[in-house]
This record gives sequence, C-alpha cells and structure tokens, in this order.
Amino acid sequence: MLETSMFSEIGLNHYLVLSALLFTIGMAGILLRRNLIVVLMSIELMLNAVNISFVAFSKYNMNSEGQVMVFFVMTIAAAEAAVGLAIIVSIFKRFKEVNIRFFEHLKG
Amino acid sequence: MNIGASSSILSLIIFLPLLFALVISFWPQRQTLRELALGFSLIQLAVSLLLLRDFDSTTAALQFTEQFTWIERFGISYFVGVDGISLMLVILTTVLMPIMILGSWKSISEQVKGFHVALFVLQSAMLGSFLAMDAILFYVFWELSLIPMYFIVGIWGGARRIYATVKFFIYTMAGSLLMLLAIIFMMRLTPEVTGGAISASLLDFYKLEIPFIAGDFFTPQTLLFFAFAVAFAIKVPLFPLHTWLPDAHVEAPTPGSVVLAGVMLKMGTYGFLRWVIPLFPDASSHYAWLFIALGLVGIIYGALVAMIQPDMKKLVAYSSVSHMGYVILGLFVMNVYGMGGSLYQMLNHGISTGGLFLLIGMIYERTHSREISKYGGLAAAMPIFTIFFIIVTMSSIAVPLTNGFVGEFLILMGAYQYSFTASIFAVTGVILGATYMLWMVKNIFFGPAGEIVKASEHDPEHRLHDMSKREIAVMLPIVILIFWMGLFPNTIMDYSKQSINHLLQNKQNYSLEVK
Amino acid sequence: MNISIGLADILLISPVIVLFLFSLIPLTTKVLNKNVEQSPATTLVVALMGLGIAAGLLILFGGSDQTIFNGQLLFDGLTKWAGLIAIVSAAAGIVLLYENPSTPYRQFSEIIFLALNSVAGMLILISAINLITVFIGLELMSLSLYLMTAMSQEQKLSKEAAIKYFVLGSIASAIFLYGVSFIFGSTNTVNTAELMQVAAQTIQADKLFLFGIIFVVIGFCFKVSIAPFHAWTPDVYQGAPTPITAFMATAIKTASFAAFLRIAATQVFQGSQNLVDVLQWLAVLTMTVGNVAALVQTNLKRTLAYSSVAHSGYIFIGLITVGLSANSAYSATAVVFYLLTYAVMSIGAFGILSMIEKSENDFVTVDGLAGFAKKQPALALCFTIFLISMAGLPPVLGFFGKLYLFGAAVSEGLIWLALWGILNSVIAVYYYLRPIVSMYMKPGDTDVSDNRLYASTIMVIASAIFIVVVGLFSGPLFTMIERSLS
Amino acid sequence: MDHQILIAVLLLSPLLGFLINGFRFRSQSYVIAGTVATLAVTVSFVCSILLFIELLALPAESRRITAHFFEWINLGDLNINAAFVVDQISSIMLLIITGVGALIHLFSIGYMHHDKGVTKYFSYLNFFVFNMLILVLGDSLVTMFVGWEGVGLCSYLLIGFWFSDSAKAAAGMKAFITNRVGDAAFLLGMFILFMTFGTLNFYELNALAPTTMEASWLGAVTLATLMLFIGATGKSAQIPLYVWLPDAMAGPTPVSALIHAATMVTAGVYMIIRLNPMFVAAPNTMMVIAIVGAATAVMAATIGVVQNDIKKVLAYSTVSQLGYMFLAVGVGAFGAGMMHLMTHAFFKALMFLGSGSVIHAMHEEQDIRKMGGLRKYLPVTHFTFILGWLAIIGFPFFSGFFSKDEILWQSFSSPRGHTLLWVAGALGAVLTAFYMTRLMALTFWGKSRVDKNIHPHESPWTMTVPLIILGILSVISGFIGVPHAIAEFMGHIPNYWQQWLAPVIRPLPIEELQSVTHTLSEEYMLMGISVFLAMCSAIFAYVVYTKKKHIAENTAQSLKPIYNLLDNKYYVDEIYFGAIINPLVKQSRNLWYYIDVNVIDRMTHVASDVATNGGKLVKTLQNGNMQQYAMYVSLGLIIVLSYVLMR
Repeated sequence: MLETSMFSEIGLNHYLVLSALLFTIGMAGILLRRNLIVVLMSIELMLNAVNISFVAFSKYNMNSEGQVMVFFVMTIAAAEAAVGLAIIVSIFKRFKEVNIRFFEHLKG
Repeated sequence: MNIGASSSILSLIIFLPLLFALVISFWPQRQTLRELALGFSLIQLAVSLLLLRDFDSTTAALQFTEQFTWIERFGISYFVGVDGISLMLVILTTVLMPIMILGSWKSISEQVKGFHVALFVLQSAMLGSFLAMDAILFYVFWELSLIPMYFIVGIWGGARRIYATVKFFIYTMAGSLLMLLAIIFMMRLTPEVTGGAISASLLDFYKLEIPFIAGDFFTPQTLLFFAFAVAFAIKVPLFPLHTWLPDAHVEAPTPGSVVLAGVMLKMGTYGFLRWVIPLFPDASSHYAWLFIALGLVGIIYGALVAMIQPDMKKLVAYSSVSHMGYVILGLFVMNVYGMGGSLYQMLNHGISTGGLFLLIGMIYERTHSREISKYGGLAAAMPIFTIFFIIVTMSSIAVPLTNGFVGEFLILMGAYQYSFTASIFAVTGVILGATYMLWMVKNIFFGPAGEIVKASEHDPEHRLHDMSKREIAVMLPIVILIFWMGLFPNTIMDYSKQSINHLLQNKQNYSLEVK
Repeated sequence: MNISIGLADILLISPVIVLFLFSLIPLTTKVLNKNVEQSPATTLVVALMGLGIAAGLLILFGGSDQTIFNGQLLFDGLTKWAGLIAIVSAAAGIVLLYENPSTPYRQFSEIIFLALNSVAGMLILISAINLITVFIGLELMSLSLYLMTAMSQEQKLSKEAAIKYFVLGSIASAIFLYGVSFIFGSTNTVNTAELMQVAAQTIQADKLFLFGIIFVVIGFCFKVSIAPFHAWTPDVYQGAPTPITAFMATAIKTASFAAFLRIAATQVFQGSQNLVDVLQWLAVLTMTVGNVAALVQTNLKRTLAYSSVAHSGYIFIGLITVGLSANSAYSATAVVFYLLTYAVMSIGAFGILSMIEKSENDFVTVDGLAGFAKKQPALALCFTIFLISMAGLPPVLGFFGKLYLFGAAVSEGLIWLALWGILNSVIAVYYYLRPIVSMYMKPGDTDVSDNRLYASTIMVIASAIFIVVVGLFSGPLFTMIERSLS
Repeated sequence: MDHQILIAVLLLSPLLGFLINGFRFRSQSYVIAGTVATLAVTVSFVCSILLFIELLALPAESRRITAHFFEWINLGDLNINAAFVVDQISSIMLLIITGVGALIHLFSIGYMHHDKGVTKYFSYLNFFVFNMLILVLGDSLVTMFVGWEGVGLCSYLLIGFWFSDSAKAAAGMKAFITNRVGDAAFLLGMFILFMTFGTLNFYELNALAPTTMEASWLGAVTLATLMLFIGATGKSAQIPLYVWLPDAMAGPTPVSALIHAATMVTAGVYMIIRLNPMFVAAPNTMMVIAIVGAATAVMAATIGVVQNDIKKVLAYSTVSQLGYMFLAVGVGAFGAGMMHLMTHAFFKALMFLGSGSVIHAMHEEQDIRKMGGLRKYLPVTHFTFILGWLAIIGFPFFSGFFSKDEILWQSFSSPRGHTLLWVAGALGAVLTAFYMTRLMALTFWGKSRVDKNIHPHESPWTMTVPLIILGILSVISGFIGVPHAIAEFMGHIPNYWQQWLAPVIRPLPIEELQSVTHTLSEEYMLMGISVFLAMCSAIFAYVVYTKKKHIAENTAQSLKPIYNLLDNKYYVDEIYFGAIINPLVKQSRNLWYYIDVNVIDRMTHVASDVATNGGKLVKTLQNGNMQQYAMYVSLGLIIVLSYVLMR
C-alpha cells in the first residue's frame, strides 16, 4: 500500500505525511515555545496528528476500529486539556506567570 | 551427657549468636550487658567445643550436615556441614569472641548494646559462611558479615572511620558481586549434573565439569575462577587489592581489628580452599603461578611497607598483608605441606595478629596514641605488658615453639616443593618479618623513655598502669594457644589432615561425601 | 460483533468499580456537607476500606485468566499480582499522605478521590490487553496523578513538578498513541493477545510496524523512566509531596511496568535484533545514569529518585529478558517480584523521609539525618534495612529480587547486562551507605517531626519486617507468583 | 625409660628455673634468683654427667640414648618428633653447655647482684640453656632449629638486657635479624634435604648421605649444605654475617661468655659436625666453608688488633677462633673442629668472665686504654686470665695448642686442605698472639692508667671460683685429644677424643685420603714454624705495649689508612647499612608512597572520580528546563529510530 504514487491521487501516504508533519510541529512547539498555553496547544496538535493517522489507517484498512479509537483519543485529549489548564490556571493565579522558563527550580 | 550428638548442632552454632543478639538488644540493664555478652560468648564457645568433641577426624566427609529446602524453585537450600577445612575456623571464631568482648570491656563506652549486638550478628554471619554448603546461603552469610563490621568500624572507630568503613565495604562488596554473578552462572549449569533441576548446592557444583582451555582467558572456567578468586582475594587481602585493610584496621576499634584480622580475612582464604580450588581445578592449576607470585609480592611488599609505618596498627595491618600472602602462597602451591600449613597459618594469624591488636588496644586506651615514635622505654613502665607483647611478637615472626613457626615452616616447605625460586622469595619474608616487628618492639619498649613514658612519669594522672587482671585474662588464652599450637600442632592439624589429603588427591574431580 | 456484558465481566471489573465508588464517598459527603471537609481520619478509613475491598476482590476474582469486555481486559496472574502491589503501595502512600506536613487537609477528600481513581486507572492499565484501553488506563492514572502532585501545601515546587510532569507525560502519551496508530495501521489490530501471534514475524517484514513498536516502547520507557526519557523523574519526585513520590515510585511504576511487560511478552522484540540491542543499551544507560547521578546528590529525596531510575534499569533488564525468553513466565516473575521488592522498600524509605520532614518546605538531606539512630533507633534500623535492601545486600528482600532478576538475565545469556547491573550495584552501595553513615556515625539530633505518626510508623515497621521476613522466605512467594503467571 | 626421665630432667630443669624466675621477675633478690638458676643448670649438668657415664657403658658403635616424647609436626611425609638424642657429639656439647653454663651462672650471681633486673636476667639465662639443650639434643634438623632460633631469641633478649640504652636494644635487634638471614637459608637447606631424602632426622640423613662425592655446585647435597652453612655463618658469626657479634657485647659480660663465646656461637660448627656425612659428600661446600673459615679467622684477627674495648677484642677473637673451627670442619677435620670448640669454650669463657671481673672491678669501664697494671689489684683474675691467654695463643701444651695445631696441620695435610689455608691459619695465629698479648699488656701489665676515682678490687668468690675452674680446664683439657704427632713425641698418649668421636664421624673417602701423603717431619716443621711465629709475635706485642708504646702509636700514624680501615672494621657495617638497609627502608617508603598511595588508592579514587564526574555531568544535563527534557525525549526517539530502522 505504500507503493501508491505520491502524485496520482491522495492516498494513505499523504495522510501519514500530514500526520507526521503535524506531530513534528507539535513536538517542535513544545520544544520551542515558552508559553505554557501554546505548549498545551502543541500537545493537542500531537494528539490530533495521531487522530489523523488513526483515521487514515482506518479508512485504508477498511477497519472502523480506528475511528472508534479516535473518539477515545479525543475524549481523553479533552480531559487532558482540562487537567492541564487547571494546573496552568492554578499556577497563573499564584505566580502570574505562564512562561515555561519560570519553572526551573527543580534541577540537578 | 550427650548433648553434642544432636544433629542440629551446626544450626545451633550459627543461630545461637543471633538469638543472643536479640536478647541483648532487649536487655533492660545497661550495667550487666557486658557480663551477659561474655556469658553468651562462653556458651557459644562451649557449644562449638561440643562440635569439636564429636567431630570425626578420620574422614574427609562432610559432617553434621543439615539440609532443608529454602528456595525450591532454584534448588537453593539451607545446607550446612562441617569438615576438616572449616572446623578449626569455626572454633577460632568462637574462641576469639569472648576474648574480644573482654578486650572491649573498657574501650567501648558508648552504645554498648549496639556494639555487642553487632558483634554477635557478625559472629553468626562468619560462622554461617564457614559452614554453608550452599552457594547462595554462603553468599548471604558472606555479605551479611559486612554489615555489622561496617557499623563496628563506622560507629566505634577512629577519626577517619567513615572513610575507612566505606572503603572497606565498597572494596569487599565489589568483589563479592562478581562472585554472585559467577554463582548464578554456575547454578544455571547444574542441571547437567542433577538431571534437570537447578541446584545451588556446593556438592552439585563440585560435580560440574566446566570447560577449560589453557591460554584462552575467555573460557567459562577461567572467567568463573577469576570472578570467585577476585572476591576472595579482596577479602584476604591479596596484593594489590589490599589497600582497604590498613585503613580499616587503623580506624577500627580494637575488637573490630581483632575480628577483622582474626576471622574475616580467613573467610577469603577459606573461600579459596573451599570454593576456588576444588571448583576450578584446571584454572587454579593453570593460574596458580599468578597467585603464588601475588602471594610472594604480598609477603615482601607487605613486610617492606610495614617497616616504614609510623602507626602501630598500620604496621600490624601491613604485616597481615604479608602473613596472608603466605597463606595464599601455601594454598596455591597445591601440596600437602602448603595447604596444611596455610590452614594452620590461618589460625595462627588469627590468634597472633588478634593478640597484637588487643595489646595495641590496651596501650591505646592508656595513652591515646599509636604513634610508634612517641613511645620508647615502655618496658620499664609496663613490664607485664612487655612480656605479653614480646610473646605475641614472637608468634607473629614465627619463632619455633610458637604457633607461627609451624604454619610458616610448612608453607615455606610447600613453596620449596613448588619451586626453589618461590621459596627463596618467601624466606625473605621471614627476615623482613622479624625486622619490622622487632623494630616496632624496640621503638616502643626499649631505648630511653619516650615522650609518652616521660609524660607519665611526671603526671600522676597519666601514670601508665601495667596490665590489669582483666587484661591479663584477655591475653592469657591467646598466649596459651600460641604455645599450645606451637608445641602440639598435631592436636589441631589432625582434624584437617583427611580433608586436605582428600582435596589434593581428588583435585580434578573433587567431591565431598556426606556423613 | 456481539456485545454483551455478563456477570463474569462485572465481577472481574469489580475492583475498579469499587475503587471508583469509594473514591466518591468522601467527596460526596463533603459536597452534601456544604463543602465542609470531614475528619481526614474518616476519609483515610474509607479510602483504605475501598482499597482493601478492591484488593480482596482482585484476589478473589483476578488471576483467573479470563478476558472481559470483549477482549479488552485480561485478568491473569500478572493483573492480580501487579494490581495487588499497586493497591497496597497506594494504600501505603495514602497512609503517608495522612501524616505528612505538606498534605492540604482541607482538600483531603479530593486527593483521596484522585488517588483511588488513579489506582483504578492502574488496574485498567495492568489488565488492559488492547492498546487503546492501555492508553485509557494510562491517562486515568496519570491525569489523577498530575493533580495530586500539584495538591500540596507547598506552593512552588509541587506546582512546577506538576506542570513538568504534565507536559512531558502528555508528550509521552502522544508518542505512545502515535505508535499505536502505526501498529493498528500495519496489523489491523491493537490487541496484544492477537499481536502476539504475528508480532515477531511482522516486525521483520514491516517497517511500519517496527516504527509503531518503537514509539510504543518509548512511550512506556518514559513512564517507567528509562534514560534518556527519565529526565522528569528526579524533578517530579523531588517536587511532589513525599507521600505522592512514594505513590509514584511504587504504584505507578508497578502499573507501568506491568503494562510494559505485556508488550514485551508478545515477544515482539525477538524479531528485531537492533531493537534488542538498543533496549539493552538503554538499560545500561539507565542504570548508570541513575546511579552516578544519585552519587552526587545531597537531597535524599532526589537521591532516591535517581535510585528509582537506576532500579528501573535493573527491572528493564528483566523486561528485556521477558521479551527474549521462550518461557517468559519465569522472567516475568522475576520482574514482578522485583517490582514488589522495590515497592516495599521504596514505601519504607520514602515513609521515613516523610516522617522526618518538619514542614512542607523541608527537604531531608543526607547530613540532615545525623544522629537519627540515637533518637529513633527502631526507625533508623528500618531505614537501614530499606537501604541495604535497595543496595541488594543479603539477607534482605532486595538481594533476592536482584538474584532472581539477574538469574533470569544470565539464563537468557544476557550476562553482560547482569554484569553491568552488578557494577552499578557497587556504585549504588556508596550512596545507599551514606544515609546510614549519617544516621549512625555522625553526631546530631535528627528526629521525626512528630512522635505521634502512628500510622506511618506502623507502616514503615511493617515494611521493614516484610523485607526481612519475606527476604528469608522468598522462595514460596516466588513460586506462587510464577505459578499464577504461567 | 630412665633415660627418658633423665633427658626430661636435663631439659626441663632449666625451663623450670626459667619459669620460677620468670614469674617472680620483679624480685630483686639476687641470692634466690641466682641460686635457683644455678641449681637448675647444675641439675642439668649432673644429668649430663650421668648420661655421659651411661654412654661410656655402651659399646662404641651404639652409643646413643634417645628419648622420644611426642610427635610434634606430622603432615604428609614430614614426621618430626619431639625426640632427643644423646650421643658422642651431643654429650660433649651437653657437658660444655651445662658445665660452663653452671659456672657462668655462678659467676653471674656476683656479677649481677647490683642489677635491678637480676631475676629477669637469670630467667633469661636459664631459658637460654634450655634452648641450647634443645639445639644440641634435637634428633632432627627441625628440632635443632627450634633451639637454634630459641637461643637467638634469648641472645636478643640478653643483648638488649639493658634496654633503656637505645644502642644496646639496637644491638639485640641486629643480632636477631642477622641471625634471621642465616636462618632463612637454614630453612631452605632443610627443605632441600627433606625433598631429596624425605627425612630431616639426623641419623636417617647421615645414613642416606651419598658416598659418592657430588661435583656439581647445584647438586642437592651441595646446595643444601651450602644453605645450612649460610645458616651457620649467621649463628656462628662468620663472614659475611659476623657483624652482629661485636655489637652483641652490649649484653652483660657473663652473657657474652656463655652465649657469645662458649655455646651459642658454636652451634654452627656443631650443626656441621652433626651432619658431617652430608658435608663430606659435598666437597664444594667444604671448600667454601674452609675458605670462609680461614678468611674470617684472619680478618677478625686483624680487626682485633686495633680494638680498645676489652670485650670487643674478645669478641673479634671469638669470631676469629670460630673461623678456625670452620676451617677445621671445612677441611674434613671434624674431630679437630669439635676439639677446638671445646677448648675454646673453656678459655674464651674464662677470658670473658675474666674481663667481666675486670669490668666489675673497674665499675663498668671497658676501655683497655684506661686500664693497665691491674695485676696487683686482681691477682686471681690476672692469673686465670694468663692461663686463658696462653691457651689461646697456642702456647705449647696448653689446651689451645693442641686443638689449634691439629687444625693447622689438617688444613695443610688434608686432601681438602691447601697450603694457603695453612698460611691463613698461621697468620691468624700470629695475629691472635699479638692482639691477645696486647690485651694482656694494656689491661694487666705496665703502668696503671686507671682513673683516680676508681678503686679496683678483686671479685667475690662466686666470680673467682668459676675463673679458677675454667682456668684449670683451659690448661688440661687439651690432653684428651693429643694430636698424633705430639702423642708420638710424648710417649703414645692415645687420642681419646678421636676414638670417642670416630663412630659418628665419616672419614673422607679413601681414594682422597690416599691421594695425599705427608710425613711426620712435615708436621713437626709446620708446627714449629707456627708456634715460633706466634711466640715472636706475642713477645713483640709485649714489648710494644708495655715498654715502647710509641712504636704502636708511630705505626698507627704511619699506616693511617690501614689503621682506619681496621679501626672501622673494614667498614662492613657501613656497607651493609649504606648499600642494603638504608636503601631498603628508603625504597620501602617510596614503594608505599608510589604503589599504595599513588597507584592502587589512586586508581580507586580515579574510579570513584569517574563515577562522580559522570554524576556531575548528569546533574548538568538535568538543568530544570522541561523543554530540554522534551528534547532529550525527542533526541532519544530519533536515535533509537535511526538505529533500529536504518541499520
């Protein structure tokens, strides 16, 4: 299935590449951005990259299980976002700070 | 009366000290603690003498064995037994114990309870490792002995005690872990000889025929041999793995030094005799030259370095390196004189070096100094002490009619049988040994009154009292043993002759019968 | 597809249900009581009851080798034992929490709620054989934990720990999931039981599958803190309240390793020698990094955190062995046994730290233990036992744990890994000895923060006794575990 | 059985004395201590006589009384018993040791009565006798070695008896360690014999000794005997291990008489005679022994010429005389060696005791330059000293004459002798006559140079009686072994000595003996030459040191380098210290510093540093920035991916 030509039609590979790109962008976002909210968004981006990958595989494997998984992932991503935001909010309330560089007291 | 005939006497010997430790740790009265401990150690001695009484010295078989499954899955069992190789070491351990307790009567004034608990746990561990016939059981006792010793040096030791105790611990631990790996590896091989089941029994290990190719280092037998040998060599300690010993000795409290020199070092040489040589006969023979060479280097190096030590304990510590070099030499020449002498020398060293440490402890209690150069002319101030010191010194430098001579003579003879060159190097140790010990004796006891003696003359508070009755009681058994073992070595060697002959005659396919 | 939920399903899942229900009790009471926190002791009792019942149910019904919910959860020996370890160590963590200065008693019921749910997540994680269920369990466990980490009287470091844990943990989840998606793509299934048949062949043929496996493995490596994915561990362990650290080091680690074990047990590694090589190097790296870093720490909690990394390395050896061996039950038993060992000794060690901490901002340093043996001989002895056990010295449990673990490695021919493990043990001895030195050999007047920490004391002493007694009689326990695992 | 008891009493009596005095060592009662000790040795002496009588009663070929007490060391083929033998050789030694010993004990009562440690002194002395008895009675080399080391120990204790003087304590140590060097070789010799012959029992060894001569230097017998001889050089103060004996004079003078003149130092000679069949079988060893003996005889004598300490002169004289004994055994004249051993024991003990008496009278002054003219203060001492002097310079018909002359003759005439050996022996005799006469002249004769504050007085009877007895023995003892030539001359006195020893001495092989022929006239001539030269030398010394002192001073001035060389004992001590001992100590320090501290411990520290630095590296990487951590994760991911997928 990977032999499908890249340019003739939109195939699995395109989705996978897209997913990989999104995953990488998400990762890069985490690595590079200083703002915790943006980092949180980057995490969501990574999870969404996973979702794309699941859906694409689901479609090309003719297996709907993948799509079910996406629901799970989305749900949990939401929970995760909630938890993450909760932590960030509590931090912001106390320290008025969402810069990631602020959190470097634990080290060594 | 026939108490000793009980078949579980070995378990009694191993676990009685643990029970004592438990009792001591819950003993309510501080004042009677020492008496209690002394009493316990005497009971223990009595029990071990029962063992001696019932021991059958006409056979090389393992006696008084007890075997219970411990960890069935891996064929690990609680398997203890005694034969001619371990018997005397057991007795040595139990004999030294009351002496140590009595010797520490005054010097240990803090945490007396903890000290005695540690001492009894240590005794149990040492006895266990001498009696264990199962690899894992042996390893457990072997390592267990480190812990109380670690505390004894670390809590009741001198100024640099922590450095010394950690060094001691790490050195010995490093070696023994390799041994553990080797034990695990050998356990994996046992199904060959047991017909399918894994076993950690030493008797099954003996049956293994581990492939050996001369000259190829990376063959199983050679690697296993070195894994074991390094563990034991550190404990012995064999040059160049000896540097933990001077530190540990110097910093340890008197009883710590005594037990270290007296018994713990013997665990290493015992390991060679019980484990390394019978288990890996080819590698042992093939690399015997290496250990003989290291033994010889140890003898000479230890002696040379002892000569220049300013601290009494350090001097005696290096003398231990030298003496234990003899033991290794005797073991690896692999003849009856060498091995018999080594086994005997183990006991001698335990007694005479133990005695020296006790004596040094006594003088240290009075003057709080071990620096040889501060002494001089002590013989006039403490004549009885001087007599004892000289007697023990004579034992240490192997003057005939003391125990040291018999062992050293036999080892040297064995060395000669191995090679003339080896014996030439070995006898230089005889000369050097006399040199450093007499140098110390001269500088402590003879000559004009030194700094400390002078100070004591002017200051009534620091007057040097000669040995007290208690101290004489501490040293008397040692002196008696020195002469007894010097005069009647057969009474002791007879117990081990069969075992040694058996080992030498069946080196290639050693096995032990169970009686 | 015929979906039906029978009684068997309910009975087997009952520990999770019980945990969830019990987690609600304190919270509900609080809400009904106009948001007034009831006595923490009551909460504690409720929580312990919940955990106790869950454990009982797990013993009763778990280990029956049945799958439920259409092959989502498998209740086999591993579930039973790992679950029990997780539950018991969680209980111990909660006990510590009850008596730690950093615990916000006004929110105690919330913490308990989170803790019990985290345990429920663990049970799901342990029993899940579907990778998506694994993910659900993992997230349930982790999300609760993130919040628990943040819930401390101490304001600064615990928050930092929580956010670090959260961000890094989420990356790991994403990596894991990404891997799952590739496994799904290449094999059309994410059920490990089904994977088991095809894994070893597929991994050789299908790069996509291998790609997915690597992501999944690394996702787990992060959770069980295998270097270089361990970087969160020391920081989070240090920042979190000590009882939570204990909870993390024991329950979370056990659950994660148990799930990881299921992946390894598919024997998927056997297909790719490269992967096996890498994993071995990771094990070596982990042990080394953990031990050498612990060597230079002064903060005891951080030392134990690094030591936890090192222990992960040891367990990882066992895990690799499981992945390679034909008869994985023995190696798996060694891993579970070591997890048990490690859980008990960590609980004890962190428990002692927790008892010494005087305030929420207090960190116990190595020198800060000076004189502890004089003030608290019994506790000092217990701590010594824990440390000796961690160092792997006989005759205590830690030694036997290592013996079985390295024994398994040696029997699979991974002698060099065992050798590394042993070399590392030598380094480790040094830093395990230092607290002992401090307690016994240095003058000082360290004491516990309060002499009435009965629950913690009992727990610590019980752990110590467990370590000694089970250490001496580890054979039957090992056989028992092995029997239920095979 | 009664023999056994007799031997037991003989041995245990001094031991008992040692224990009695040892346990009451604080006592300062010299009467009790001295009586106990002297009695103990006297009992032994009586036993010795009884045993000797028993021996006499036995037929010549089987004169041997053994007492087997218990098995001592028993391992493998090694079977050493605590068994003791009295035979022709050991019975003579017994008589010397206990007889002379008893006299010296008696002498000590007077000599040591003012000393605080008198009880200790006597206990040591008894202990010495005990060990010496073990040495001579032991039936195997190992048993002998027990006594061998035991006497060394006693010697150590007694030399350092006045231990508060650092030099004296050092002298004791030097003696012990030098002896240890010999002992080490002795041990090796024993091992070689044991591994070759399978036994260490003297009789078995002697029976097994090969009858064919061993030509090789590296043969077992040669090597073994050489090693044993090195042991003997230590104990008997021969080149190169003689250096301890002059220093040993630090001990009380009776000790010098007993240990360092009469008994212990002869142990080496005794050992060789004990094993004479073995030595006979090793001509090379014999040659070495003879050369060493002759060289020692001459060298020690030359040093003796310039010594000014009365005891040092006697000490070098002892070394020199021991050289004669070795010369004798080296040329195969075991009987002559033994004879000289005995006569020397008498006259040297006499002279030492005499010197003790002098020192006692002079209040511990030992420098002969500060004496002179003591004749009139110490008549008994002077008279007995003269007897000793005559004996040692070989004045005809004194005991020394017979024994020394026999040695000189044998060294020339024996098939293993050589003219040069005779020349050396004669030279030694000349020098001996010179320095002994010098000693006499400076001490007793001429003008008094005694310090005004010192009032010499004759010693009490306990000291003079032993002197007299020994004096008598020094005169007459030679007659029991009159050499053949003189016997001819004096009317066929039988040589009792040779007859007595014949059964236990193995003669040189017949073919060797037949290869040389010497006439009686040669013997007379050589005897005449040596005696004449010695007498001339004695007269010359008398003249120089009583009348014309300036000759001595002028000679010393004109031969300054030689004088210095002799005065400093050929710088042997300095060479030993400078070339061996000091470098050894210095290098040991370096050794310790380099190996223990700088290599082994350094390696340990390096290992721990590696670990610590690794830890610090990890610490640096763990910088608290979570993005950094995320980067580790992604980097790890990439590396793992690329390794697994790309390879």
